[in-house]
Amino acid sequence: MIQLEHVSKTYKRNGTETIALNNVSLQINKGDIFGVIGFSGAGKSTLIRMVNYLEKPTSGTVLIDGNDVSDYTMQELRKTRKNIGMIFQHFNLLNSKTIFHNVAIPLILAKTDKKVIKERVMELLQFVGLEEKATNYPNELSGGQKQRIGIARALASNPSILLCDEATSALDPQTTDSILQLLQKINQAYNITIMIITHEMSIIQKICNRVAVMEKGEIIEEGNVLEVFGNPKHSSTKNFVRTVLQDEIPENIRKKINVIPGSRLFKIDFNDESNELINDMIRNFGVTVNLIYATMNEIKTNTIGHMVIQLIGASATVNQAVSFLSTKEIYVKELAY
Amino acid sequence: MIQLEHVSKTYKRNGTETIALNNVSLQINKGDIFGVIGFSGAGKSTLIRMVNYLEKPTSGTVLIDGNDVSDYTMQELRKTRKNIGMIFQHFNLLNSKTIFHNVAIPLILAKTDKKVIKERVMELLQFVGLEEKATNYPNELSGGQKQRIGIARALASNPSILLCDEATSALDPQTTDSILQLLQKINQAYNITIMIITHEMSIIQKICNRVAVMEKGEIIEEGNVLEVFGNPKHSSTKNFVRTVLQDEIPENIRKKINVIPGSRLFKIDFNDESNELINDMIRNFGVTVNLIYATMNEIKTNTIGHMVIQLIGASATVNQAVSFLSTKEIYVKELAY
Amino acid sequence: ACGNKASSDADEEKTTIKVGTSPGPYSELFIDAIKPILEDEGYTIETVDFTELIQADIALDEGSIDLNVDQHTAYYKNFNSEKGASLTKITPIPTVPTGIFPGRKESLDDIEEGDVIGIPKDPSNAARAYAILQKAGLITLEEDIELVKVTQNDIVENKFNLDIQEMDSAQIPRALNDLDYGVIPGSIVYSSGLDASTSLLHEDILKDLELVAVVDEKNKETKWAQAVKAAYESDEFKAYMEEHNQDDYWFIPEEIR
Amino acid sequence: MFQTTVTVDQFLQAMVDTFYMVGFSLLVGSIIGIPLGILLVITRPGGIIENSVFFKMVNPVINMVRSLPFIILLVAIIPFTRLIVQTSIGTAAAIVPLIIYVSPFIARLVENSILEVDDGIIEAAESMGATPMQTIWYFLVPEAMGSLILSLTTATISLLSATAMAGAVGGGGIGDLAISYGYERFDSFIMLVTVVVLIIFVQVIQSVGNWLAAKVRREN
Amino acid sequence: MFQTTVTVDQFLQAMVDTFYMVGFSLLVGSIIGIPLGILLVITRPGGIIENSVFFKMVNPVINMVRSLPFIILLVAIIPFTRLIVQTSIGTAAAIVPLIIYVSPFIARLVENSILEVDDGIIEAAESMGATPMQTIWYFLVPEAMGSLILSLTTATISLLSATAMAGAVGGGGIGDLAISYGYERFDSFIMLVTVVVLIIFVQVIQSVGNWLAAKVRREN
Ligand SMILES: Nc1ncnc2c1ncn2[C@@H]1O[C@H](COP(=O)(O)OP(=O)(O)OP(=O)(O)O)[C@@H](O)[C@H]1O
Ligand SMILES: Nc1ncnc2c1ncn2[C@@H]1O[C@H](COP(=O)(O)OP(=O)(O)OP(=O)(O)O)[C@@H](O)[C@H]1O
Ligand SMILES: [Mg+2]
Ligand SMILES: [Mg+2]
Repeated sequence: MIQLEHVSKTYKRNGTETIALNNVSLQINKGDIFGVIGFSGAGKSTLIRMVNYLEKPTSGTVLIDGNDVSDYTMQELRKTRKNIGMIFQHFNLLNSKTIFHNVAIPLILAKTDKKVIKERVMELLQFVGLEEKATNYPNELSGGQKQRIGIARALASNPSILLCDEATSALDPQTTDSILQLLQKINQAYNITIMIITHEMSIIQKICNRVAVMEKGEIIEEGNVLEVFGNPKHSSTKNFVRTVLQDEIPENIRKKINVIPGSRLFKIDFNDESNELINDMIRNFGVTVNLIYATMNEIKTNTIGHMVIQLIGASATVNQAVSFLSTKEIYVKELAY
Repeated sequence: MIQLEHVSKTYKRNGTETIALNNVSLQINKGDIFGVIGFSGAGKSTLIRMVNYLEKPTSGTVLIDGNDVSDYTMQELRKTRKNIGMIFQHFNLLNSKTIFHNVAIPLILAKTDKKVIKERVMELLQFVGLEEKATNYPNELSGGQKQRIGIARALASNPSILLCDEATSALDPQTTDSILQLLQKINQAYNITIMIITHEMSIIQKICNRVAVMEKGEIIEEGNVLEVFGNPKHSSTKNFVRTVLQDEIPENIRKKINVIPGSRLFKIDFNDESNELINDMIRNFGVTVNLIYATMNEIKTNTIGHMVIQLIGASATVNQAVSFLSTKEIYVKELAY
Repeated sequence: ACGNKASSDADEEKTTIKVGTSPGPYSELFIDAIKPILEDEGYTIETVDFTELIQADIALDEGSIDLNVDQHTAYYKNFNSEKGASLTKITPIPTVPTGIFPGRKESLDDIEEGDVIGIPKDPSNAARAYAILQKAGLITLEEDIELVKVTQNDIVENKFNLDIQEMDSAQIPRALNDLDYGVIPGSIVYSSGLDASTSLLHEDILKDLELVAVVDEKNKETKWAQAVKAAYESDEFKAYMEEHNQDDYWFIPEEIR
Repeated sequence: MFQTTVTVDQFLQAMVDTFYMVGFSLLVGSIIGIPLGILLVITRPGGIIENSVFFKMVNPVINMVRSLPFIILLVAIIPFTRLIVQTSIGTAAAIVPLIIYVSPFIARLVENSILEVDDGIIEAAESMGATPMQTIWYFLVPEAMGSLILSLTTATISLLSATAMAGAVGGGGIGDLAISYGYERFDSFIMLVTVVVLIIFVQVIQSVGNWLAAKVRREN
Repeated sequence: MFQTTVTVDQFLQAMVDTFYMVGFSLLVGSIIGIPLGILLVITRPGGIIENSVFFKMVNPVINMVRSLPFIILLVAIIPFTRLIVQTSIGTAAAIVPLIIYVSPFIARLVENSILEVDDGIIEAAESMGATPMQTIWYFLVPEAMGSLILSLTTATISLLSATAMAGAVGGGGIGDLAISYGYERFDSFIMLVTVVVLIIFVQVIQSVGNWLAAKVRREN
């Protein structure tokens, strides 16, 4: 379990201060896949570096499994860190060493048997699809390949906490998916805690169970992924949700809507419960329903989405249809053309 | 205009060869926003580095505005490069210099007047939202902030060609959007040619007019964005399209479908033309239409999408409805449950 | 021998004498005893410090300095022949003899096969050292050898198979603990504060190894050069030596006695 | 103990001479050595203005000069020294060999510092169409600055130590005082004083160097 | 021209002495200097085992040793030399001051090389819970290797040049031959031969250093 309590971090230089973290409190439970999302410069990297104490908080407390990290001796801190894998935003690979060696290094540090190292490293390289690069050096790899080596290295020593600082930002979606699946697999198999920093909603959506949204050094929203994204409160959160869930009608679709006099436009929830809505309205109220726009998305194992429909008919029938929608306990909002 | 003709690039070390580019031919016209997409390690960075000749092709020709770059003297090459802005995948900022100086450097090299530099740099920093970091140094910036500095630097000297190697990979979607809008604006205002490497389909979708899909050092598909993504031929291309256009019914939606005996499942195009389809089928054929899944997306100014509907009714009526769809010249495909 | 700045017509008027000085008693003697005499006669004495005798001779040859009082005849003659210079002596001057000093061994009678003996490595002092070793009957040098050119290779017989260590002369007093004997030039004996009377054997100063005041050939007859010569021969200087040489530390050549 | 034959004037003169020799040779040595070191980097195989003729000519010359014991160097170049400063003795004459001694030394240290600059920076310069001079001035030198300062510090201290040998040509200076009075005349008092002064000098040089380097690296 | 008073045996002995002095002092000097340089980096303010007591103690000592002209150093440590090698004369006695001369020099060069290692690498080491020893051995040293090799090359050449002064205590060697026969006894033939030999030595040392550094940097 990872707990941050009132953690702040301020950088000072020449008298000017940058507040990178401002009184952040957070709890990540064992086995969580915890996502942190936020705009560039929000303080995500700073936050994750608090966890393995690469950066000391200016104030506040970091607790790992209930122990205050600032009380640790260097030796205890090292022991704790051996249990925390980290994938760096900028990879931080050893340019002087082969890919094999780069992945092996946490095992070498732990004085693992050579044969075991070899097996483990080759297995990891296979996972990230780079076994044929084992004898190459980092500067002979593409950006995404380097990142994958960073991932393999962080996993090498089977850590019980994994910190990922934009671990897939340089990867194509397919490779990203396979990495995410791998993370999910080890999360389930070994109950390891994973903290993922990203600005890709799709990653949160795919594997995180909990999420924190950061802005200007603060956590502005936090909780269960579905809760936070199903019902975003802050405009930043909404902006992120919008990236996977086109919240508004795309501009050029809106332009092409056939504005029929007397017709009305509604935005309604679109989920497993609403499959039959259109059919029912047409059937029951004799109203004409045009489907203008629809989108649907999975967040973890839940589906959220919405659609925009145009109701055409006598004003009374349309009203009836709308009040029918209301009884369905789904979200309905009338839109202007 | 940029032309690559039969360009190959092979890296040799200790006798082993890595073919990073394999006989690639490509033409990018003036004013194009040309996207290059492909898996990690496909050869995208290598390709873009051919254009400003940071890397010499092992064989083949690179032509800029019709001139073979290999015929250039160093001086001519430098002159050409001054006209080509480049955003590096790994930023390559000067750690010893302030942010201001980093952005100013192309102007300093061009011996621009100090006052002009100051104005231009502050304008660019404002564009990328980092004017308050002008006196900071690169190692005091977050990953995304560094990337934005790289972008500002590449734009500083108003180049007529802009090469972007994953220029927004470290940025959140909102910042990415504002950068893309900026690129689009300067593309339109100055008719500059932009080459964008990315593995985010959404970027291609938002601003590119042409696209090349790379795989294993080769261009496997190339052309107008709508053509390539509207009708992807290679499986890699399809995979990329799938990332923005959930092509198949998400697993958990599929699981929850209420399998009504006798009902049939169809996947159909969903675009501006199909707004009234559901309504028409229900009205005209008395069939029940449940909307199971729908997604819609913009590619540049066009909309493509699809929906999955469940048709319930007597087998004859369902058949009638299906044949009605066929007359609409839209794509229809029956799905198994 | 080119690029001579001192123009000859000015020589007659020359009242400033530039002396190249080196560590050791000869320059000090000049400054303590000769300089006041010359100054009384209206000369101004300027000194330039050298740690390397060769450099002082080079400077003398090129005319950067006028006078040197830190070498013997054999040395400057060798310099002349090697460098094509034309240095010449104007007068012999008091000389401190080299001696064999006790190291781990108290007496030359204790000498044994393989004993280690330290001698100066610079040729000017090495010449004296080989001469004194020959005088002590420890080695035999080739006959007719030009003393200043003697090296280890000119030893035809080394009776006790002595291990002769050539080293910095200033290093020898400091290394006596690790040497059985040390051959130490008078100048170093003087500087290091060794008691000269503890010497086991004094050199017989050969004519060619007497220290001399040296100038460029063409200046030999100038007024100032003659003034220097006269100063060394003066009664005033004799009186000075009388006073300062009570323990016979200095060997005073016949010419100026 | 406190008796010495060295006068206060002599001592002050030695200080002045040392400052003069170190300062001047460092200045000229840097003017020669820094560009030379940079040239070694950029003309080497794979460098930005690869020039194997230059590289293969200059590299051995530097080695040659570096290989000569200082006193031999000093003698070997006397004709050259005289050509430059009209004399082969005195402080001025000592400066010529000191420069020749320190320049290639600086060149080697600079070469090592510049070689550590990240390839990406050089690529950035290339991509902007920077001329070789601009690449050096706006990219390589600033990025290597911290290391360059420490290299120059090291060179300055070696130079100070080498000025002690300047006494051979009557160059004077504190180091020479230490050798010709402290060592050769067994004057322990002046030995002590000069050594203390030298230690202070070096301490100051190194501290200034460290401070500047840390400042450039923004560690303080 | 070709006549000389130096015998072939003497010459060969000088070669052997030089090899012995350079080799041994380099070996021991590296054993002392490399760890010292690394310690200077890791104990400095902000270093991985920040230790201002150690840093503030050792830094001035290094400066102190670096400030002494070689001959003074040699004299100053005679008691120590005798303690170590039982004698104050001969090649063995020369090695002690050579080691003391070169160790802090190596330490400074190593310090400069190690300081150039990217902070990100040190962070990676920290994040893996590497001990300070592991950080040095598995991260800092390999990443700085190219630069370290060039630094040691520079130190070796300075050392070779310093052995010329070993003659002061009867240390012998090629450099001493050059000085005491070539220079002091005007033996131009031996001067030429020794200088050529020294140049070849330096050339070989530098070439091997460059080659190794390039190999480590994978430039060849
Ligand atoms: N210097 C080099 N030596 C050997 N192989 C190299 C070198 N540079 C690149 N490669 C190889 O060439 C291939 C293409 O690399 P490139 O950097 O162009 O990929 P990319 O498409 O940009 O990938 P990414 O999206 O991960 O950045 C990769 O397999 C890479 O390992
Ligand atoms: N060493 C430093 N000195 C001064 N300011 C710093 C330093 N490191 C980070 N900052 C500032 O702290 C803020 C948070 O940085 P951080 O790296 O945590 O952002 P981030 O959320 O990871 O952003 P990104 O998504 O762009 O990587 C930024 O405004 C950054 O400029
Ligand atoms: Mg970050
Ligand atoms: Mg790439």
